[in-house]
Amino acid sequence: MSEIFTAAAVVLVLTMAAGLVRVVVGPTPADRMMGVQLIGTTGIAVLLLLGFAFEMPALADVALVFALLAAVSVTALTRRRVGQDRS
Amino acid sequence: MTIAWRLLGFCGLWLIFTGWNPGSWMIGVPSVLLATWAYGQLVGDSRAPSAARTLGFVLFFLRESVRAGVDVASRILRPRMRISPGFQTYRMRLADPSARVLFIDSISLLPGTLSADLVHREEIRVHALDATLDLAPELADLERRVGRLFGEELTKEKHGHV
Amino acid sequence: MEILLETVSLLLVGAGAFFFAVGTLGLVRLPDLFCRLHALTKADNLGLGLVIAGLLPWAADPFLALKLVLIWLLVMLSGATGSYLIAKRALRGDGEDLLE
Amino acid sequence: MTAGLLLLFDLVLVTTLVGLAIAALISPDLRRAVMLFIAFGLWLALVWARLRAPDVALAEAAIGAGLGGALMLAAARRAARRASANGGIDAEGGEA
Repeated sequence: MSEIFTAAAVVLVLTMAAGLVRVVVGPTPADRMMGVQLIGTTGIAVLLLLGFAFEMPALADVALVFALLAAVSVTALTRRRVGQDRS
Repeated sequence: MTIAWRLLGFCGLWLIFTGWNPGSWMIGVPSVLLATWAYGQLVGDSRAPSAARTLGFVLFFLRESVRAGVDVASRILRPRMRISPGFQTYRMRLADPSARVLFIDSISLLPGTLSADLVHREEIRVHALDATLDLAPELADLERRVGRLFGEELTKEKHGHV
Repeated sequence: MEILLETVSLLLVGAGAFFFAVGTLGLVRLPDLFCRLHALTKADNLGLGLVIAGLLPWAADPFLALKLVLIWLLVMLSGATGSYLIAKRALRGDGEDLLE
Repeated sequence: MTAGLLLLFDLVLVTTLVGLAIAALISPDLRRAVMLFIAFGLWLALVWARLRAPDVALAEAAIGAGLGGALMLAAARRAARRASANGGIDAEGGEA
């Protein structure tokens, strides 16, 4: 079974690498952030698959941190503009 | 009564995080108390849905998310993508704050729709991949289900298409 | 029995990987920000859900299985809320550093 | 079978990691560099997980990508604001 999980992880890492195109070309920071979110979500799946392939349940905790992190970085990015700068 | 349920819920959450490990409760008890207090500060009183209704909604939700994924995949995979994006406005009638949050979040996971903005506390601007369809009936159905989950009966007529 | 379980698991994980690939393709291919958000939220949530459903039977203890389900719920919550926030700021044009 | 798959996995992981690092370093736009840095942190966490070190991966994801990313985002925003206040010519992040 662990071969299947590893193979799926390889496929997912390839799609993550393809999604990096959106982080590099943009055009807006929001698009880049969406690319980062995609990496986060796919990374969770990769971590879980690796955790089952290597029989290391501790990797599920890393996946949990990834899930929380996506929320933090999106909230940090979507702050509303405050009055002081460029109207 | 609600406090007890929240305490129980956060204890369960801690159990999921750490597994069956008695030593972990040294940090667990303060964390659970803090989380219960913070939850009470952030969320006002809101009726808790019953177990049977929650199960029904979860089943509906799973079916809809599979439909949504297949829908979006079939649109993307065509060589010429079948999309005509645009915005529509929907007037929300739910009153319960938790129900409103659940409704707005579920719209984004429904086939072809994405909640984009909330204006004047009741008008939701919904972005659709295919804006030529009228979204109001489907949204009204979802709203009725969310309302029923929180014990709020919405009548079937005059769903608020603006 | 074992074979059946393995087949079901294989199918679920494979379908999950397919939806992740579609989500990535959509993110690269779709024309504007809002459409890309559609691909991001829906395809990825379904992909992760399918992968987790495929992994569930192999979880060593029930706590791990519950943790996997919790991860899925968290991702759905943060995905839906994050896409709402991004769409709202982009629509109103008042995000501090979203569009420029 | 598994060894070959893992080799492929490692190759993809390492190539992209180095590519991400270079892209983050040479990026002229500060906020783009920060985004690439966050992606780099996530990717590095994956590498640690692959090397069977979940505790290091945990620290990298939480501190390197999460906290560090959010703080650097705020710093880049402040730098861009100061550059536009100074006329937007001197600082490299100032696309005004």
